[in-house]
Amino acid sequence: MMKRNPLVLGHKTLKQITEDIVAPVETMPSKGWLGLFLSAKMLFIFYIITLALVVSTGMGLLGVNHPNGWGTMIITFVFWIGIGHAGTLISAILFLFRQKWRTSVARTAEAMTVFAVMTAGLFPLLHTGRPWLDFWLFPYPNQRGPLWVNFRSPLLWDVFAVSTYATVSMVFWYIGMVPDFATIRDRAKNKIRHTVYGILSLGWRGTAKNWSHYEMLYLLLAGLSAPLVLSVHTIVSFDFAVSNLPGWHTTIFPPYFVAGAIFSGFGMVVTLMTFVRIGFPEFKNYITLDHMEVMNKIIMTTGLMVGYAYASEFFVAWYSGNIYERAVFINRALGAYGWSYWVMVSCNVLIPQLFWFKKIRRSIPIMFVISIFVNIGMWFERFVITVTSLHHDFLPSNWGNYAWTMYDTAILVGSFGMFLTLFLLYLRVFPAISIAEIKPVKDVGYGGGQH
Amino acid sequence: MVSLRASFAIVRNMSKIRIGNNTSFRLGFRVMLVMFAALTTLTLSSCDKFQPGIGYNRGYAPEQPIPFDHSLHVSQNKIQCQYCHNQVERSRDSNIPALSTCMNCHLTVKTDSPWIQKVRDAYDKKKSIEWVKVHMLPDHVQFNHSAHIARGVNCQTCHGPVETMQRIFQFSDLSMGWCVNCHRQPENKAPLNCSTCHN
Amino acid sequence: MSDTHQHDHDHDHEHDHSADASSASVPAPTLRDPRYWLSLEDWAKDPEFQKMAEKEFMSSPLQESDGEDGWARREFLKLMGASLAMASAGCIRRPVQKIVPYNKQPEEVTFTVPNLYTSTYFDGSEALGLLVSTREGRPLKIEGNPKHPLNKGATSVRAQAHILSLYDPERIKGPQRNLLNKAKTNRDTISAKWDDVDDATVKQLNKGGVVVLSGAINSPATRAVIGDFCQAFGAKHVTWEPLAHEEIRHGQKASYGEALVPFYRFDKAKVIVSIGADFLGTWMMPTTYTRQFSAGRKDIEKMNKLVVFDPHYSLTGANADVRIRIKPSQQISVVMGLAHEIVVKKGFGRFAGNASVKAALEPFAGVVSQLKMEPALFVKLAEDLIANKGKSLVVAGGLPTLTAQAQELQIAVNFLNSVLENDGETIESKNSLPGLTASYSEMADLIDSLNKGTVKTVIIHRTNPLYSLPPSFGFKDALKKADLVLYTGDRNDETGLQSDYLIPDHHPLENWGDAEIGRGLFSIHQPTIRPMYDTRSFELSLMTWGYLAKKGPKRLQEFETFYDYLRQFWKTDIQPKAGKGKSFDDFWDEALQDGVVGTQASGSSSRTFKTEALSSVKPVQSQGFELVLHPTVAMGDGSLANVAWLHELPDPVTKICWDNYVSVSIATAEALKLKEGMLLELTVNGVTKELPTHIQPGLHDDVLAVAVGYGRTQAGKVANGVGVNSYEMVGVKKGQAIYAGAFVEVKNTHKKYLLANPQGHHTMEGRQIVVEATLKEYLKNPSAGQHKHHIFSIWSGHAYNGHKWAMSVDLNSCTGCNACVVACQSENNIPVVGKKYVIQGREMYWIRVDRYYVGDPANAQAVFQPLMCQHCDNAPCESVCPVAATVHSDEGLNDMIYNRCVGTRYCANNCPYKVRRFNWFNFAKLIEKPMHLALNPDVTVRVRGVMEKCSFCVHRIKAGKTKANLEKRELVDGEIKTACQQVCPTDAIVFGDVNNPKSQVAQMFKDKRGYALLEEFHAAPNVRYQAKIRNNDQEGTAHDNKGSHS
Amino acid sequence: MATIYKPGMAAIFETEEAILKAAHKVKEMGFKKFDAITPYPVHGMEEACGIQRSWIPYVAFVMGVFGCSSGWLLTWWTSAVNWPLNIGGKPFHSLPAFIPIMFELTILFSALSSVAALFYACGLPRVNPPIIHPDLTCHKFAIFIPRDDVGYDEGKIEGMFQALGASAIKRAEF
Repeated sequence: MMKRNPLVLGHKTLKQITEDIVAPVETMPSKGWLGLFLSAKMLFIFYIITLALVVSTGMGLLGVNHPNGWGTMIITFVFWIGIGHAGTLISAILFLFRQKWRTSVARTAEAMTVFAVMTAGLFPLLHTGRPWLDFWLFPYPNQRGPLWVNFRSPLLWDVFAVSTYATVSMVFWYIGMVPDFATIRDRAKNKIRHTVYGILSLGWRGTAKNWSHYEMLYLLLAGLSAPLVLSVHTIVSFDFAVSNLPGWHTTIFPPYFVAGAIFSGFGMVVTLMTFVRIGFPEFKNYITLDHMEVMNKIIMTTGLMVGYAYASEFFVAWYSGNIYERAVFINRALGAYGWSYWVMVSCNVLIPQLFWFKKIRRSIPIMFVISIFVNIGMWFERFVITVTSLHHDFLPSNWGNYAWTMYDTAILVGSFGMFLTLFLLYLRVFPAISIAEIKPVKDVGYGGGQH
Repeated sequence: MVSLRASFAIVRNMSKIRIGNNTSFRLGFRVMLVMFAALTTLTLSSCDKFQPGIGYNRGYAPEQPIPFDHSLHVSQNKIQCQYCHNQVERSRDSNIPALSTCMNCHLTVKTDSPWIQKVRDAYDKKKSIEWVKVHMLPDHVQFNHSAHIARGVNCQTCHGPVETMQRIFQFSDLSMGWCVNCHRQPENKAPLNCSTCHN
Repeated sequence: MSDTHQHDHDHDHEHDHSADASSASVPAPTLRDPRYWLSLEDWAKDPEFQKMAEKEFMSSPLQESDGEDGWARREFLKLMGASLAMASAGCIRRPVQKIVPYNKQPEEVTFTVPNLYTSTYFDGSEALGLLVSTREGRPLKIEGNPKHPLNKGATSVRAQAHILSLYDPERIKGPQRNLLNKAKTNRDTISAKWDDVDDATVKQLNKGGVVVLSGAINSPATRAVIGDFCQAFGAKHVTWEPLAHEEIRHGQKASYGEALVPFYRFDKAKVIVSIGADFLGTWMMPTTYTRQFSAGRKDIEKMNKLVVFDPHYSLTGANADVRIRIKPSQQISVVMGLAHEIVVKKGFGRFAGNASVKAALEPFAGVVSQLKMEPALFVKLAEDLIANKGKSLVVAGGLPTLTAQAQELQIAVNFLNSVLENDGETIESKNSLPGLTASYSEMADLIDSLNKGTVKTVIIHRTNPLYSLPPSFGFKDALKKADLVLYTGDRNDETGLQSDYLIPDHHPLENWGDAEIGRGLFSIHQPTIRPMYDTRSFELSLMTWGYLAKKGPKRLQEFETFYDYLRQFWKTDIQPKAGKGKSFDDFWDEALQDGVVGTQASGSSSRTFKTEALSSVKPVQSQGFELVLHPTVAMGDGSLANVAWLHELPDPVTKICWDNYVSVSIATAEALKLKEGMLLELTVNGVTKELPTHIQPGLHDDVLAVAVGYGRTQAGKVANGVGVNSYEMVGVKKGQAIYAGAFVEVKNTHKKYLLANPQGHHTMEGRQIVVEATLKEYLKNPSAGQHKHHIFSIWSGHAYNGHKWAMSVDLNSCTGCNACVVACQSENNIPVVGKKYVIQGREMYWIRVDRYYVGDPANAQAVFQPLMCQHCDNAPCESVCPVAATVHSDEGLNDMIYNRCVGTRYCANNCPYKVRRFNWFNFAKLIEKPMHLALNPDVTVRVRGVMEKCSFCVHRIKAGKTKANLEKRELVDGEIKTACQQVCPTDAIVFGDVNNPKSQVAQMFKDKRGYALLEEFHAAPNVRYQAKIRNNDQEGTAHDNKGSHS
Repeated sequence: MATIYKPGMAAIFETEEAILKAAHKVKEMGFKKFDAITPYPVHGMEEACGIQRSWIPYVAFVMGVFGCSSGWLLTWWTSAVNWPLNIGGKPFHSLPAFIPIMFELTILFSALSSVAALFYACGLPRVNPPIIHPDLTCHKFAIFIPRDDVGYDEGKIEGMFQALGASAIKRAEF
């Protein structure tokens, strides 16, 4: 159906496209944006203060305890990392599959990725007991013998995976923006703007030779990012799967986590895109209802996938005949934290099924609400995985609940402050849609002028 | 230090790159380069290949309340280390001799020296001398002198040519790498467990 | 004894000089580089950057460690790494430290090498031989004296913990005077001078009417001093303890004509019946009796049988082979019922034909029907007792038996023992315990005479009646009638407040003394540190007054110190008894060396029981809820309440810490709509108290059990306001305190309250955790109750040549007494976290004792399992640590390196046993001076944010190896003992080298009962457990009616 | 590193079709060093200007292999050679556990190096390159023929450009 409906509405000329997309960068911000930005910034500052308190006083401020060695920070880390997947996925995998509709959402999705990974990346660093020694996690020569790191630890794999992912996705994002920076540079009226974007554009000229190298590189990065994005969440899932805790020690985790990541990622993309459409009405022509609908379809499908994962976990727990495994899963559904499990199931599996109806798929307010539910559900998925397995493991004498404190709440909420601050800034400073990529597809769907 | 110089070299060369004629841009570009250089330095700097024993107080030779001269006592007067540091074979720590030990000789020897008189006074007043500690290991390191002596390790191996020192100074950097490199030598048959030194 | 101010230069000076730590790292600022970008060298030297670097990489820990505090430097040094890696050129200097050598080297002091001193500990009913290890003149750890015939190296929880009371910051530093106003309530406290105190006292003493009120005293020398003093001033000596054993003395008097507390021989008994006597936990001499009891179970084929009629869920009940829950009013019925069964029904024993006996027993014919047990069991018990005549033992005693009929109960028990011919066999009357003379009736008399005004001066020593004597005795008002009250306590506590002068006694660890632990068994009590404050030993005070008043026998006046008196006393009084044919100096040295001389009196024979005594024994009517007050293993009578270790120590049975509470049965809880922790209002003897509820499986439905020893008001920061003072609920009858059986009215307030319980869940959910089998099963199959898993590995694994350290824990011996927990805490500098954090799950114990209930909850049995790091060969914790902070040593140890740990807590998550503990806060910082003197310098004090766990006492292993090395010899098996093993009264824990086939642990590993916890995970632990065997004539264990292991 | 700018002739075109046509023509005229400037990658431009396939993939591959092997060397040397530690009873060289590291390094090296390759190939980063016309990054297209190209004749070229319907023709440095 993407063949029939136009990707860009309103017969835009090249000039119009440029002007539409560059508008937010060149005009003064609206009151609405300022309001959002300031509140996000306040939240961000509050977040920084909270983290400072936790780091300077001790992990004990959070609810983590014995036996729940991990809590909010790891939960929220996995949550953000998951969100950080849709971006690369849309731009890389959809690019490889030559999905033209990706062009208008890819840029923002990548931005979301980068910021989500930044937000996530803080947690593993700060959740350690002595964050000021985190550099010990890197294998560098030292005066201790030298004493190296333990490459068998999933956490070390994380260090490599997440940092690689952050670097590559940032590069991918930036390279994509270089020609557009050039556009802004050439349109620039004043010197500073010209200089800044001059630096950012690295002096891009757009000759045919450059373009041919450029396209090849873009293809390469896409090709590299695709396995990378899959590997990263696989490795994150190893943090759990490689341990021997009942409820963690499962082979299904890698695909399950990746599906969940795509799911939550698209959920977040839909949330943000609705904002963008409201904030910048002219973008409605580029981020059309069709785009939103496609993403909703993906949400629905991946929702089914995670649903399948939940179900199969229980089946395996029962089928394995392992009493510890069984106990954990029975406790998961019916125990002290049963409620969180059912929140997760209803938000992730049941509610997205509404997207079977075209009306709902294409209704902005409804899809917005659903996408919010998806975000909530996916946070609880990580909560369920982390806490319900830890608090009920092998020796009953160890069992104990997570001691949630106000600091946990502060950190969870504050992380959104960081993310939104960065995202809102991005909307103002960078071209939110790839100008150079949207132009070639501007006529797609107008099939030979018959309309 | 090498690493530092290396990185400055990098910075200078890089800033030579021909980059148009926009000063504000050049500034920005240089700043970027400096930051890059800073990063490389920081990574290199923690590498002992580049900076042997930095910060480990090798050569630390504080002034002592009494200018006790080891070269005099050991080389000229041929006093064994263990005569004063008499617990080194039994104890984890090698002791600083009690004043009574000094007085064994100095009741009669060189009694006119003002320093000796100082010791004498302290001794008579049942006081002590506050020596400045030279060799310091962190508290999470449990070094055992007696074990090493029993293995036949010379004092000099770690403390250097004490017999020639007029004022005692830290000879080895006492870093973990320094310990381990000796423990590693197969001929020493020394344990390499973490709990050998840390518990 | 070297003086504490002479410091170990490795350890203590960082306290004094760590102030420099924070400042030491800022070098002099240099000129800035003119260019617009700084050269990094200058940049790094630039003070601002320094500050920045410090803020970023040091401040957080440094801020929280004030310069005064020793941990500052620890933190600082651990941070060197960080600061170096960043400001590499900003050479950070070490803080300057000083080394202060001795003026004259004391002979006995070798730095870092502990000196061991023999000593004793007496808590009012149990006396223990101790070995106190001191380093550079300060005691660090208290252990049992292995040479001591009774406790043989084991000690009690409190004996170990009382080292903290030595370093208690709230001890008073010298004599004080309480200015009391007319109403004799405290107006103000001022410090006094010894001379003034002595003058005032002597003046008053000369007026006569003097009473020395003390706790039980088992020191012959002290008794002699008091005797001399009483003689000098015509004074009277009253001994009183809240946990007195008076009922036994009265019972003995009534039954055999002599008032004494006999010595019981649980090791000789094959069948043991206890009625409310918690001899494994809190009654009389638990450590010694636990040793005896477990000795009788080592040979499993011939293991003894313990039957407990338990008025509350005591530790003894938890270890019973057969436990029957009763209420206090049934105690007499049980004993007399058994007697009836044996004497009348079975017609056994020398009283079989006796008409008066028959008459006395008749009323108890049908008691079984009232008990919650099947009659067959009761009959079987009777038969067992008969079958084991002379090799059985029936005991009753302790607070839960102090009903109005306490004495009658004792008579009944004595009768039964006489019938079974146990008297003289398992009960040694010739070997009675000399120390246990405390008496409530004497106390009552004292109160009378105080009220009559015949007593003018009271000297109170080692007892705190205004806290622990039931107010219904009216002691407080009576005491106000005295003209002068002197109190030797170490703080201005409940009693202190009511006394005119506080004349602080030395702490036991600062004081000379002796002890007569059993008849003819004399121990020495050595000081282990020079007195820290301006205190004076109680004995010396008495001697001083005698000297000043020129009164009393010569020896009271002539000696300048109590030490001289003691030495003289041993020469004249002890040596004749215990050291014949030696020169006194040899005898004295031997006493100091071994800590004990002489042998226990033997030759106890059966005594004739006075049958007429039986006539007083009548059935008891009971009504509604009955109160049971009981001491706890940790707190005892509450005198050591200000020791935090004791509060944090979970109760062996309920596992609750930091509170006392009222235990109610499950059924009662339902009836009263009570939830765990809900506040319940108790009204008894007109006193009303609100206590949190603990729902206790296996409790009699009519019983409400409350622990004594809590609710101190003047003990100090730790103890004040923790729990409720239940002594106030005690009633009085004929000068006797009624601790049990009183009728209680209850009211559910429905108010919520949080009890701190470190154990999360109390049943095993059918998992193979504590393997248990009945004796019958065991005799059929030695590894009964175990489900073995098929285990394989795809890799051969690492080889362990040389030593391989391992531990074996015999669950059949372990009684769950918790001594190991405190030993570990004291040895490894384990912090106390407090109630709030225990509730949040942040307790720090390296070894803990898990208690699981098995069988029918209403009548649950208990099993215990000490759990410490299992030192797995395939340690799951190691493979997940990103920085290799926990790795395996080539001797099979799972090393945890604190200074490498960054605190990801992944290892704790991945540990199937969850034995790893994380430093959530900087607990070390909370250690208040001089408490830090109790820290063990051989074990690193952990900072915030690092993981810690049991190390198999690796520092002891290293010390042992070094010792052997210096002495040029091989290690001997058993030479290296872990702290928990050393203290264990049951020898349940065995540690050693499994690669040495002759070692004890290697033998234990071959035991058929042996199994590894969670074997199927193939973590390959180096700790193995031996299954528990229950000698209860059952075919199967209580496990079987819970879900079995698939 | 920056390339040297050369003077030459430039023509501005308004449409994609025009520029493609022009490019073909210029190639037929036998010019070698000319270049087309477009705001976005125009389909078919490679053929039109006769540009060979980019060589960046080879860089990516080689560096990928290098990354992978360096990952393996690092893990093997540190944990099995330099300081072998018994960790969790696992072999010193636990290859399966090292695979994630090797994989990530493969991706990292190959991605970054191919970006570097692009920088080299396109002479980036470069500041204030001479701009023929600011709209060339927006909606206009251009062809530039440097002076040192074979058969460079301003008159002829100008005529050709007009014939191709250039909206503007100018001498420029590029």
